[in-house]
Amino acid sequence: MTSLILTVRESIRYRGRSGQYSWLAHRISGLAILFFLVIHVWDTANAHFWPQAYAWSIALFKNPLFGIGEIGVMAAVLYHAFNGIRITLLDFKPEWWRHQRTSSLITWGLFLIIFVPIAVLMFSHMISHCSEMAAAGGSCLRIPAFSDFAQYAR
Amino acid sequence: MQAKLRIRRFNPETDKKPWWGEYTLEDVLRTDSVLDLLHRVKWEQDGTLTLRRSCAHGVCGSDAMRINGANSLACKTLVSTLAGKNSEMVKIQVEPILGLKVEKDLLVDMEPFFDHYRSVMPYFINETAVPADGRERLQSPEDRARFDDTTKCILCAACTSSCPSFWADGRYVGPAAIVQAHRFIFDSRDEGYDERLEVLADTFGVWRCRTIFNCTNACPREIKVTEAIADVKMAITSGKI
Amino acid sequence: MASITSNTPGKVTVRRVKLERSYERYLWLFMRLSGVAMLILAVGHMVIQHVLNSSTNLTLQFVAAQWNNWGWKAFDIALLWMAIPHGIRGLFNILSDYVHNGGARRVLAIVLGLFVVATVIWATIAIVLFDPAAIP
Amino acid sequence: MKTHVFDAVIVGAGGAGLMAALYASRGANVAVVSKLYPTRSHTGTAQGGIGAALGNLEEDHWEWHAYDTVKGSDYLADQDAVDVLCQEAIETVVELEHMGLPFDRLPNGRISQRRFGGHTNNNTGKPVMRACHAADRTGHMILQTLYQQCIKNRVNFFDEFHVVDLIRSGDAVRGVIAYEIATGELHVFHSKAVLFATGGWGRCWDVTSNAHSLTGDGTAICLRNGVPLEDMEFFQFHPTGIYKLGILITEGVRGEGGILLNGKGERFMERYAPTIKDLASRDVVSRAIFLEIQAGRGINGKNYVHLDVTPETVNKYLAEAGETRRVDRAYIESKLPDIADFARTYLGVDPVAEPMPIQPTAHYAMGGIPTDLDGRVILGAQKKVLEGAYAAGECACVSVHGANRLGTNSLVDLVVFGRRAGRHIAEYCRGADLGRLRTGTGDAIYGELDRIRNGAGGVKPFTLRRRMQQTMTDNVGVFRTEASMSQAVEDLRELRHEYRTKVQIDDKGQQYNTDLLEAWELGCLLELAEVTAISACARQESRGGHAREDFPERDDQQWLKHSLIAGDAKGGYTLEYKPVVLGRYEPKKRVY
Ligand SMILES: Cc1cc2nc3c(=O)[nH]c(=O)nc-3n(C[C@H](O)[C@H](O)[C@H](O)COP(=O)(O)OP(=O)(O)OC[C@H]3O[C@@H](n4cnc5c(N)ncnc54)[C@H](O)[C@@H]3O)c2cc1C
Ligand code: HEM
Ligand code: SF4
Ligand code: F3S
Ligand code: FES
Repeated sequence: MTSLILTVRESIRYRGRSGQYSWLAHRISGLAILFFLVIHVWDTANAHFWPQAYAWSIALFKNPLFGIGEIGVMAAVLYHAFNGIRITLLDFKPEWWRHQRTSSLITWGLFLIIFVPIAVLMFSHMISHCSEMAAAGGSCLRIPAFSDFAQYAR
Repeated sequence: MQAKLRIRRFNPETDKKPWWGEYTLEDVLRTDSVLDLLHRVKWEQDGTLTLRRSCAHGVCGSDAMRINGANSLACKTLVSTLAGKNSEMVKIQVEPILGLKVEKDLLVDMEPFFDHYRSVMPYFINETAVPADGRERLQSPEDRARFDDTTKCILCAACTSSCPSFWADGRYVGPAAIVQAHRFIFDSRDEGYDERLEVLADTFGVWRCRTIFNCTNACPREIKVTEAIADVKMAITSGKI
Repeated sequence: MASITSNTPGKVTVRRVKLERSYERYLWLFMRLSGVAMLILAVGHMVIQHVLNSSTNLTLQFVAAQWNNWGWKAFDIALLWMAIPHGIRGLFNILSDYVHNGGARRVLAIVLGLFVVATVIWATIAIVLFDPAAIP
Repeated sequence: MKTHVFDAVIVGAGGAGLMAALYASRGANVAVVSKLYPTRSHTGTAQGGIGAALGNLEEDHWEWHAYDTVKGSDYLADQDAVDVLCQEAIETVVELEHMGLPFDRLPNGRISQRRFGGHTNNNTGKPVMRACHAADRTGHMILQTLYQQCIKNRVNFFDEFHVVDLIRSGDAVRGVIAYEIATGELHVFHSKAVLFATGGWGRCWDVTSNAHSLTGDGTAICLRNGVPLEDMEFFQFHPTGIYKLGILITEGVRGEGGILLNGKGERFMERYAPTIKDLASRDVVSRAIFLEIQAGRGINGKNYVHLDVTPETVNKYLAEAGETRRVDRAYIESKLPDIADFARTYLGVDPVAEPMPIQPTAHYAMGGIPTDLDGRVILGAQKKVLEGAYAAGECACVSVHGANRLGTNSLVDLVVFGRRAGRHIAEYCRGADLGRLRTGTGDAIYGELDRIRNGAGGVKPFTLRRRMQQTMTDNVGVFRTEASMSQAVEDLRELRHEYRTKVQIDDKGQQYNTDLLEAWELGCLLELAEVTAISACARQESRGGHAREDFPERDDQQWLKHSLIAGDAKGGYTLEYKPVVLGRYEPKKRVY
């Protein structure tokens, strides 16, 4: 436990360079994806085992709160993927160590270039969904009632 | 110019907890090293300040510490690199290195570090007979060049104590021990590579390295530490050295 | 034991080593290889499902349409088999940085291992047995 | 007090101590006691190389090496010892290679060698390639390799134990007393044999290439225990230390073509050593620099000159000398990586673009604890062996360096005589008995440390040290006179008195009390400074590193002899002399 506190505090306090921050971001993004993925997998399995629940959950996930989370997971996957490739390359090509800084910058740059338009697009999907709901007299913020999905029960 | 030092202090005989000591020095030169300033504090103001030092020019490895947030040797860090271009004042914060128990002020327990060093069998192993003519074993300059970089290590621990993996778990052998192992593994005359690689392929060996690069950036001898670690990872993965 | 394969003067000596097979080494390799594979699978999945299609339009019928195709089923199974072990191994790595007690670590390994097996089997069954015809 | 029992105790873990430990531990139960972690020892800073007539590149013989050494010593070296040194240098260097030392290699796979000041082909007088090297960190590799071998052979180490006294009983020794830095406890190491390998005492001077830890402890302890010290007046000033800091710039820089320039931009060494110019022996070059500065020809009238290794300058003088060889930036960088790093770090000067400001720096103690060829400590002019006591390395005086040491010869000295001493210890311990300790052993040193800890005179050790360094630099430096040295003797007597009566330290604790130990070390420095000044004052001639303005010539009639200085009962010092061991090489005038 003390080592956890030490590491978390000093990973922020220690004046490391690009590699340290890339590592922090890699770790946090990995955990975030895993958190999402586990829910997602068990939930999607319901499409077979319990369609009613699945239908309810996808309706729930249309809520903008989940929408924002989804954009976050997108960010995490993109960053984690690019940085994972960077780490793999540096491990397999030891002599590329000298590009430590450049490679981190490239990873962040690539991430931003790809993520920003995607985020805008995803955000606009969310807005248009909400305005459609509003036009139909509902609200995208409403949490769907489980009973609405009874027709899928086997 | 003026220097304001903030030094992490701890005396096991009188203090329960570490504290910050603040010291002001006048007439500091840009060419002074942090070790010079620490000496001035010790000699002129407070003799209880405790640290290790010896050579004063970056080759004995005694005085690795954390200066303004990152590890380096006090004797090799000059005021000029810490002060603003034209500023008349410099602020310097000095702390002991991380991940090893603080014994007193800036001095830490180095035994765990040397234990890791010893665990990789840091000595030449070659049981075949020496040349019958009583002369040296031969080695090509190309073979000699392969491990040149890692022979420079002065065991200062700046790398190991900058590594987040080591902070998290002190059982990780750490970059310094891997650098020392590298020096022998890639020496064409040495025959102990199986055993050494076996140690490094274990749970607390090279796999604990997450390619963070703090070690490379901290090394005062400018050893390409992460490259050496990756060399070892590749040797284990490919079975070729 | 090892053998020297070349000793030409002026050339770099290359030697071969045979090491005991430590699972650490294979898992390390697996993290990287599955990572490379997932660059296509996971990023592809994210882009297709969450950008080209939006989850704001997602319906059960859409899922049914996709899983009507064995190609998509295979894609998702491949991703599942990579991502869960990769992610859980990653989690175990992180946890074992801070859990130093050998016993606790072993318990964690078992629990997380069982979780991987359960999740992968459960979700694979779901994908394989999913019957699009059952969805109205 | 904790007591440990060993066959032998080695004090100091530099090159000499570790080599001795390796050999001694083959036949005896040995403890190595060092105030620093072994790898922090100053041997690790040695740059240039280790001399041995391997002849890997060109013809060479150990006899040539011996002649160069004797000539370099200004004929004060004992020639039987020099023969041993140069003969055994060859097998010792090969042995180091067998221990894994990564020497630089030649294309044919053999150990690479380079030129160094004073090492010549005796037929032609031209420089010969004799210095075996591992880049410009030869000492580092020697220290690392020996430490590694000690680990392999499971030598017992007591790291960060500070030896503070020798246990002597009549004509034999019984061990040492050490202060455990971590706890402040005194430990008795009870043994049959003791070897001192504690290195030099350059910290007596203000500008020095020596580490802060080089305070001559072992030598001072021997002096206090009635061992007369040999040739203390001979201390080497290396010509090229970084201005003000004293950090060493190896002779190799001049070996690669670097040139010394004064304030007028003149290559002044042409006037002092017309044939080999900048590559003359160290004492000669240091004196030349000093004279230039004295004549107001330092840079901007200040007390330093320039060492210029920029390609333009080097090539200019190469062309002038009619050589075809030319150098460029990359060449200098590859030959002198660490030097380039030092210059950039500490001077902010890029040595391939600008000249480096340099001045002579206190570097090496030729004198020290007198020993025979097996490292046994010998007392006085009768050379009576002190049973069980040994010394090796810089703190010892065999004497192979005489009045001036040649570059690369110290490293040879460490390993050759470290090895011989180690061997002899193993043998001696087999035959000797462990003597009995007297009751009250260690009381005296306990009292002394207590006195320092509780001193209340209000004088900080640092001020005394600074005054000592100042007077030694001003008065017992490169050039000396009767007046200057008498002044030093007087100053040092006063300082020693203040040290006894007024010193006060801040740290009264037990654990890691470096304040206390620094003050104790100051005591050693003060004594060594004083005996250096007294010995120097007495020698009325100029020889090697001892250059007097009032006696500018060497005087073989009267002074071809070693000095021995010992403490007397009244707290003063007395001098006596013993003859030099001559051999093949007759003293003649020394010209470079
Ligand atoms: C910058 C520099 C460059 C040099 N370059 C060369 C070169 O190129 N070639 C060459 O031949 N020579 C060179 N020399 C000289 C040579 O390096 C030294 O003379 C030699 O290394 C001394 O070795 P040593 O084993 O006697 O002592 P050191 O290596 O100085 O070791 C002294 C040991 O004694 C221990 N010690 C001291 N006091 C105590 C105590 N009270 N209690 C316990 N332990 C104690 C210390 O911890 C240390 O382990 C150079 C010297 C310097 C300063
Ligand atoms: C998309 C492509 C991916 C790539 C290229 C990739 C790559 C990597 C690599 C190389 C590592 C090892 C880091 C190390 O050992 O130092 C890693 C760790 C990790 N990955 Fe991934 N990964 C990807 C996707 C995922 C996914 C989908 C998840 C979630 C399930 C995930 C979760 C993790 C976690 C939790 C870690 C541990 C992080 C750490 O130890 O700090 N990764 N990843
Ligand atoms: S690799 Fe560098 S930082 Fe690490 S111990 Fe060696 S010299 Fe110090
Ligand atoms: S900082 Fe640590 S994680 Fe690896 S690259 Fe260096 S050892
Ligand atoms: S004092 Fe030797 S490295 Fe700093």
